[in-house]
Amino acid sequence: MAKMTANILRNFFAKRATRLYPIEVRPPFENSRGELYNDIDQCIFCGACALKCPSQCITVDKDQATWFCDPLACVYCGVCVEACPVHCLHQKTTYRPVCVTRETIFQKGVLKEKPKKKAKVVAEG
Amino acid sequence: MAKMTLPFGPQHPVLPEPIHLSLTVEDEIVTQAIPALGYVHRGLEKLVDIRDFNQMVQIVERVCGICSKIHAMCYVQGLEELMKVDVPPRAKYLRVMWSELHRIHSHLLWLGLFADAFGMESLFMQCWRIREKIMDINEATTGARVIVSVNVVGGLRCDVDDTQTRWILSELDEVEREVRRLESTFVNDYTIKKRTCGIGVLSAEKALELGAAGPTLRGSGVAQDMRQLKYAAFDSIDFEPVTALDGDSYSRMKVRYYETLQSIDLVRQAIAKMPDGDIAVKVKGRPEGEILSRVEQPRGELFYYIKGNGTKYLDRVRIRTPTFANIPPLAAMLPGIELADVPIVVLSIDPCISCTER
Amino acid sequence: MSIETIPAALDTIVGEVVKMKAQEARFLTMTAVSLDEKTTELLYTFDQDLVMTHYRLTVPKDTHVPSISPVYFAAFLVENEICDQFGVVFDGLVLDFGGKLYLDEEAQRTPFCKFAVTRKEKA
Amino acid sequence: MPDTLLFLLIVVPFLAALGCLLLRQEQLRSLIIIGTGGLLTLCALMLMASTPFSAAPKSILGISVSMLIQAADFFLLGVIGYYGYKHRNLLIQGLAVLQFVLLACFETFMVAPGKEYATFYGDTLSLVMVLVICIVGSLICIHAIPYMKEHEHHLQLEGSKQPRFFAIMVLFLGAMNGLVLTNDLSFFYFFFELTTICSFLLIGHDQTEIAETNAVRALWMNALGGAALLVGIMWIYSKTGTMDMQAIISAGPKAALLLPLALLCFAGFTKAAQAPFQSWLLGAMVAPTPTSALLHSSTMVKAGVYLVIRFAPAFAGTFLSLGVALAGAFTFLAMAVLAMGQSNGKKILAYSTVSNLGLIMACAGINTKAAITAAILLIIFHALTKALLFLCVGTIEQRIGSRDIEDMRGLLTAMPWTAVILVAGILTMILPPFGMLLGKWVAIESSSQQLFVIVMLALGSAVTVAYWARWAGQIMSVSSLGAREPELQPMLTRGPLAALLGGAVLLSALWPWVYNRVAGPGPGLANPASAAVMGFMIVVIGSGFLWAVNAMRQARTARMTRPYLCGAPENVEGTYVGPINQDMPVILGNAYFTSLVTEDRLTCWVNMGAGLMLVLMIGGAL
Amino acid sequence: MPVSVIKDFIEKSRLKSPWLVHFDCGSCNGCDIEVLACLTPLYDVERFGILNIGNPKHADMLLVTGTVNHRNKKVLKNLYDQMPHPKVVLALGACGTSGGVFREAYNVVGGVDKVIPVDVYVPGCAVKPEAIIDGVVTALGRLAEKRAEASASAKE
Amino acid sequence: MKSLFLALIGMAVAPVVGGLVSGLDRILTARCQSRKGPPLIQPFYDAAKLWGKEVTATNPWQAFCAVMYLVAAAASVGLLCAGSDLLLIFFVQAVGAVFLVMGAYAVPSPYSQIGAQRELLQMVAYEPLIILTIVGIRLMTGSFRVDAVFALDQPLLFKLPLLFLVLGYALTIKLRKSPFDISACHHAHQEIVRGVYTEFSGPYLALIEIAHWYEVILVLGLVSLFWATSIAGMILLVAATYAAEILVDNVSSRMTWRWMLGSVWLSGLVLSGINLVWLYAR
Ligand code: NFV
Ligand code: SF4
Ligand code: SF4
Ligand code: SF4
Repeated sequence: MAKMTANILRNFFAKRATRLYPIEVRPPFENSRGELYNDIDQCIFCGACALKCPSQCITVDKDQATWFCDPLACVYCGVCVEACPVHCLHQKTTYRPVCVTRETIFQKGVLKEKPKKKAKVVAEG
Repeated sequence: MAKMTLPFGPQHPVLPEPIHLSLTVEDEIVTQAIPALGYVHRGLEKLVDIRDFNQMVQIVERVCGICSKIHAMCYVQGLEELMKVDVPPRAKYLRVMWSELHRIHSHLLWLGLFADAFGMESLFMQCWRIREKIMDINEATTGARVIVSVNVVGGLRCDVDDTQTRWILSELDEVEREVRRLESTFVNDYTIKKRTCGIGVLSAEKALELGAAGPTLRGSGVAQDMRQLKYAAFDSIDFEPVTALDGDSYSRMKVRYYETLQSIDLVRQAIAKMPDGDIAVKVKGRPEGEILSRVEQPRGELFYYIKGNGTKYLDRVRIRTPTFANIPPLAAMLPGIELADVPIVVLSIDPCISCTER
Repeated sequence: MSIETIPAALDTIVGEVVKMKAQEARFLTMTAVSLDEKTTELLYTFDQDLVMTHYRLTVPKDTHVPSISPVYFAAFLVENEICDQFGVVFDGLVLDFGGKLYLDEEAQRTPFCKFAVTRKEKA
Repeated sequence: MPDTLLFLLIVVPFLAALGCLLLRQEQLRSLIIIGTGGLLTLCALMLMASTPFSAAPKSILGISVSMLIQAADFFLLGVIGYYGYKHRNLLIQGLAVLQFVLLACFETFMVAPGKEYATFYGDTLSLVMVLVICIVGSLICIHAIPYMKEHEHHLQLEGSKQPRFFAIMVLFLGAMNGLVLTNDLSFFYFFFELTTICSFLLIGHDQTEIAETNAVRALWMNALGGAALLVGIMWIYSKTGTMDMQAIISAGPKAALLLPLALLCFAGFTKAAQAPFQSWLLGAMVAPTPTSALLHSSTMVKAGVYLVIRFAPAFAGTFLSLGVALAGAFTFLAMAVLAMGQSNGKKILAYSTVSNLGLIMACAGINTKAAITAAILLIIFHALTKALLFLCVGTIEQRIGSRDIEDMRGLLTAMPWTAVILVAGILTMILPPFGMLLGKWVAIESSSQQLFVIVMLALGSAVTVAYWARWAGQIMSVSSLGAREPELQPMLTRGPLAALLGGAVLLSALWPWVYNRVAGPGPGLANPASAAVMGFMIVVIGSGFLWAVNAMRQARTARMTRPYLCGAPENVEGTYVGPINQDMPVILGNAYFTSLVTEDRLTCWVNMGAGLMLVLMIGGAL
Repeated sequence: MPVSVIKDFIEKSRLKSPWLVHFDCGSCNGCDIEVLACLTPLYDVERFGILNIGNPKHADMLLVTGTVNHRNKKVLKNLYDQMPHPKVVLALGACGTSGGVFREAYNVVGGVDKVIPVDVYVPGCAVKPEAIIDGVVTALGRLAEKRAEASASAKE
Repeated sequence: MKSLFLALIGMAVAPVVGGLVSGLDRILTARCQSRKGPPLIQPFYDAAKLWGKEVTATNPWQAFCAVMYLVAAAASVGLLCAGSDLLLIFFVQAVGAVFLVMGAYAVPSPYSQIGAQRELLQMVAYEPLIILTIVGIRLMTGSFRVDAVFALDQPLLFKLPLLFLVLGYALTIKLRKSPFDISACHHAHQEIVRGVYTEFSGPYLALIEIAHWYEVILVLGLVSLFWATSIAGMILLVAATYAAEILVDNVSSRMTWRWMLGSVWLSGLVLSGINLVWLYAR
C-alpha cells in the first residue's frame, strides 16, 4: 500500500495526463489510416478496390462511372488503396466524422476512354 | 441454507464482454457455475467461402482487437508454410516487434482490468495510462491504434525507419520505468494479495489435464510457451518462459506482470537484431493442402488449422484460441469460491470471448 | 501438404484418447472439416512438450460419435461447438448444450456443413 | 377498591378457566374469553388510578388465602411430580420431590406466624406488568379464537381440545397477575410454579412427540428455577425472618442476602429463558402460535425479568448486579447472533425474545434508576410488538403453510394487509421514534459506565437491526404490482393485530408521558427524548412519512420495469434466459452465514459462555 | 426560486451528466477497449460528467459496439427497454453501424439499427477515443434537439 | 427555539455542502489518477438530471424507502446541528440505512438483494464502532449531547485518538470507500453491479444521492467534534480526515465482507477497548 500511496501522490502532484480533447487536438500521425476519398477524376473504374476489399463495401459501376462506398461498413484497412492501379484512392489521416443518419460516399466521374484492365463489377447484395 | 441464482452477464459492468455465467450461490459461496456462450459468435470462420485467402487476413485480425496482430501472424505464417514462401528476415523481426508490443498492450490492459476487478480503480487508471504509450507506438508505426493490420501473406505491409525505432526505444524506456514502479504494488500490496492469493487455485496437473494455455498454465508452474517453437525470429532471440508456482490468481497476475517486462526486453532485442532488407515477397499460387500453425498469444497458445483446395478460397480455417482452452479450467475453478471473487477468478484467465467464439 | 495423422475409428478413438491421457498429453483441440455432403472429418489434436499428435476420424453423416469429454473435461466445449456447426452428435457429453452453444433458433443450423453452403463465385 | 380489583384480576381468570372447561360450547367460550379479556383490561386500567397500594386480603370466598396457597403449592408439586413420572423424567421427579420435602420442612418447622404485612402490593412496576398481561394477553387470547379453530381444522382432530387450551390460557393470565401483584414470597412461589405448569401444558398441547419432549424440557428447566427460588426464599426467610418482599427490598443491599438473591436471579434466568436455558423457549415454538405469543410477550418470560427487576434494589451496586448485567448483555448479543443464522420465522422471534430479555436483564443488572426505567419501558414495548409479530407469523403460517422467512418473500402480494402490519411491527422493533428503540437507547445511555456491557450491547444492537431489517425487507420484495387479491380475515384475527400495532405506535408517540410516568418522580432522571426532541422527530419523520406515502402512490402510475438481470432477456416472469436458451428461475435467498453461525456449534459455545457468566454471577455473590 | 430556473437547470444537467452503459454486442474488443480507454487518464471523459455506470437503469446513453447477432439482439433490446427516458443510442465502429466485415457471416444480423433506433453512428475500426467523445457530444446535441422538439410539440 | 432554528439551517445547507464535498472528492480522486476530473458541481448536475428522468419503478415501495432514507438522513443532520443527543442522531441515521436496505430488498433482483445483505453486514460492522465512539465522547463530556462537546477546553482527539481511528473505519464504510465499498460502490465495476443502488432509478436515485450528501455531512460533523475547540481545528481535522479517506480509497482494493467483519470488529474493538479502558482507568 505504501508504494501505491507514493504512486498516487506522484500522480497528484505531477502534470495531469489528460488531453482536453475537443479543445486540444493532437495532430494525427501522418500515416494514420482514415477516411477514404477517391480522386474521382483519376479513377478508371476498374473495380480492383471493390474486388479486394475485405468488407466488400465498395461498389464500382464502370458503365455509369460511379464509385460508391459505405463508410459505415468500411474497416479502414487500406487494402483498396494498395490495390488501386492508378493510385487515385487515398486515405485521410482522420476517420470519418460521426453522423446521425446513415451516410454513404457516392462519387460520379467520367468514363475513361480505355480502361486498362477489364474489371469485374461486383454488385453488392 | 438459502440458495440464490444469479445471471452473471451477458451485460455486466465487470465483464467487458458478453459472456454469461449462471451462478448458484449459497451464502455467497458459488456452488455451481454454468457458462453460456454465443453472444459474440459471428461465424467468421465460415467467411472463407466468400472471402479469398488474402482478404481473410483482415478478417482474422478482427477475431479480436486485443490480439489482432498475432492472429494475423499465425494465419499468414500457416499460409506461408503451406505455400512455401520464404519471408524476408527483416519481416520476421518486425513481426516479433509488433507482436510483443501487442502483448505489452494486452497485458497492461489486463492488469488494469484485473485491478478494477478487485476494486482498485486508481491502479486501473495507472495501467491504462501507461498503455496509451504503446497505442501511440502502434498508431505511429502502422497507422492504426488497435487493428494494426500489418501482416500480409508473404510479409508485412509497412516498415519502420531508424527515427521510429529510436523513438520506440525511448518510449519503451519510459514504459518500463512506469511499469516497474508498479512492481511492488502488484507483487507485495497487502490488500491485493489478500484478494488474489489462494483464490482460484489450479494445480499444474489440473491445468495440464484441463488444457489450460498461456499465463494460466504458466501460473501453475508449467513452463510452456509457444515462442519456444521459435517461429518468426524467435530462433535468434533469447527467451525464457515466465512462470509462477502457486496456480492461484496471484500467480497468474505475477506471470503477466513479468511478461510485460519481458516483452519490453524482447522488443528491444528484436529492434537490436533487426537486419535491413525487404519486408515482403510476392506470393504466387494458391494454397493447397492442410497446415497447422501455432503462436503464443498474450493469453496463450493460438492454434490455426488451415485447409486449402487450390482455389483462392480456403476450404476451412479453424481457430482454437487460448481463451477457448482456458474456459474449462475456469469452469472447474469457479465452484467453491466466494461471489466477490468471481470477477477475480474469471478475469484471472484473461478471458477474451470474441476470440473464443469468433 | 498434409498433416501426419494417426487414423482412428469410432470404436477405438476413446481408447486412444485414454492412452494419450495416461501419457499426460495435453488435449489441444478438435477440428472438424466437412469433406463432402455425407462425411465430416474430425481431427483430435494433442500436445506433449510442444509436439503435436493428431488422430483423424472420418464420420459419415448422422453417425453418433462417442464423446471424449468424460476423459478430457476440456473437450466438452469443442464438442459442443462441432455439434453446433456440423451437426455431429456426441454421446456422453458431460455438459451438453444441445446444439445451442452458439446458435439460436433464428440462425442457420449446422452452417459449416457442405450441404448448407451456397458458394459464391469461385475463381 | 384495590381489593375488588385484585380479586377480579386474579380470581376471575380462574373462574373463566373453569367456565371454559365446563361450558363446552364454542360461542359461549368465545364470549367468556372476550368478556374476561375486556374485564381484565378494564380492571387493569382502573388499577392505574389507585397505585401504589397494598392490601392484605385474608380470605377468598371464605377460605383463608394463605391456607389455600399452601395447599395449592403441594398440589402443584404433586402435579409436577406426576408429569415427571408420566414422562419418565428422573430429573423432574427428583426436583419435585426435593421441593416437596423442602416446602414441607419450611411450612412445618420454619415459618412462624410473624407480624402482619400486606400480602399484595402494587407499584409502577407491577402496574405495568398487570397492564401488559391483561391487555396484550387478552388480545392474544382473542386472536386465538379463530386461530385455534383453524388450527384444529387443519389437524383434523376428532374431539376438540380447545376448552382445555383456552382454560389454561386464561388461567395463565390470572397466575401472572397474581405473580406480579403479590408481596408475599410464598404466594410468589405458588404463582411462579403455576406459570411453569401452565406453560408446560400449553407447550405440550398438540401432544405430538416433539411437543411432549419440548414440554418436558421446559418443565425441568423451570422446575430447576423453582427449586432455586424455593431455596432462595427459605434462605432469605432464615436470614430476615420475613416473607414480606417490600421489607426485604427496601432494606437495601445486604451481603448476607446476596447468595439467596443470586438464587432468585437464577430462577429468573431460567424463567426468562436466558442463556444457557434458552432451549426451552425455542422448543416452545412447537405449540400453537398463540401459546408462543403468550409465553414470549406478556407472560412467562416476563415473570423471570419481573423477578429480577423486583429484587434489583436489594442487590444494587454489588457484584451480583454486575454479574446479572454481564449475563444479560451476553445473552443479548449471543442470541442476536444466533438469530442471524435462522430462516425459521418463529425461531427468529424466539431468539429475539431471549435476546431482548437479555437486554432487560442487563438493565436490571446495571441497576440505576434510569436503567430500571429502561427495563420497564422495554417490557412494555417488547410485549406489544412481540405479541404482534407472533400473531402475524401465526396468521401467515396458516395461510401459506410455512413459517420460513424465505417463503415470506413477496408476501406483499399474497397477504398485503398482514404483510404491511408485520413490516410495521418489525420497524417498531428497531427504529426510532418507536418505543423499543427508545428503550434501548435509555439502556445504552445508562450502561455507559460499564465497558463490557456496553460493548456487548453495541454489538448486539447492530446485529439485531440486521436480522430484523432482512426479514422486513424481503417481505416487501415483489417484482410487479400484479393482481393483489384483497385479504379476507375474521375480525377477531385482524382486530388484535391492529390494536397491538396501534398500541405500540400510540405509546411511542406518547413517549415523554410514558417515560415520566414509568420513571416516576425523582431527581436526576432527565428524559433523553424530551417532548421537544420527540416533537421534532415526529414532525420531520412524520411529514417524511406522508411524503413517502405520496411518492409511493405516484410510483404506482410509473412505468414498471423488470429487475436488472444483466440484460438477460426474460420470457417468463421471474426467470431469465440462461444457458441453452432455457428459462432459468431467479431464486433469491438470504445469506445465513452457515460458515460462521452454525446453530449447533455456536449454541454449544454460547451455553458454555453463559454458564460461565452464571457461575460468575452466583459466585460473585459469595 | 422560480420553477423555470430549476427546470432550466435540469435541462442543462441532462447535457452535463450523461451516464453511459456500454454493451458489447459481439464486438471484436477493438472498439470495447477504446470505449474503456476513454475513461482513462489520457481522455478522461469524466470531464464531461460521463460515468460508465454499467447499469441500464441508471444510464442515459447506450454505447453499442459490435455486430448484432441472433443471441445478443434480445439482450440489446432488453437493455434498451430498461433505460429510462430520455435516452440516446450510439452505434460504435463499423460493426455497430453496419456489421462491418462480418455483415455476411451466418450469425450476424447487422448493425445496431436493425434492433433499436440509433441516434449517432460513429464510424471506425476500431473507433478512436476521440471519435467516441465526438459521438457523445453529437448525441447530447441530438438529445437537446429532441427535448426541444418534444416541448415544442407539447406546447402546440 | 434556537436549536430548532439551527436544525432547520443545517438541513437546508447540508446538501449543498455535501454535494460540493462529493464534487471535490471526485476531482481529487481524478487528480490522484492523473486525470482532470469533472467540474466541482458535477454532483448537482447528476442529481438534477436524475430528478428529471423518467420515473420507472419495479415496486412502488422503493419510492417510499428512498424518501424515508432521505428524510432520516436529513433529520439526523438536523439533530446534529441542533446539538442533540449523539446516540439519538445515530439511531435516526440508522432509520435511513434500514430504509435503504429495505428499498434494495424490495426488488427481486439478485444484485440488489445481495447488496442489501451486504449493506446489513456493513451496518453490523460499523454501528458498534460508532456507538463505542459515542460512549467515549460521553466519558469525556459526561453527557451524550453534542453541545456538551463544545464545552470542553481541550480537543477530544487528545484523549480519544484510538477511538478516532475507529471512527475512521466506520466512516470509510459509511462513505462507501475502498476497502469497504462492499455493498455498493460509486462506480459499477463490481460483481454486484451497484449493489443496493442497482434497482433505484431516475428521481429515486436522485433522492438517494442527496441523502448520501447528508450522510457525508453527518459523518464529517462527527469528525469535527473531535476538535471542537476551534473552528480552524475543526476544518483542518475534517479536511485531513477526508483527504486520508480519499487516499485510502485509492490505494486499497475492495475487500470481502468476511474480511471486513473480522478485521473491523477485531481491530475496532481492540482499539476502542484500549482507549475506553484508559479513560475508565483515569
Ligand atoms: N490473446 C488472445 Fe485472444 C486470441 N487468440 C484470446 O483468447 O484475445 Ni482477444
Ligand atoms: S481501384 Fe482505383 S481506379 Fe480502380 S475503381 Fe477503384 S478507385 Fe478506381
Ligand atoms: S479501407 Fe478496407 S474496408 Fe475500407 S473500403 Fe478500403 S478495403 Fe474496404
Ligand atoms: S468495428 Fe472493428 S474494431 Fe470495432 S468491433 Fe468491429 S471489427 Fe472490431
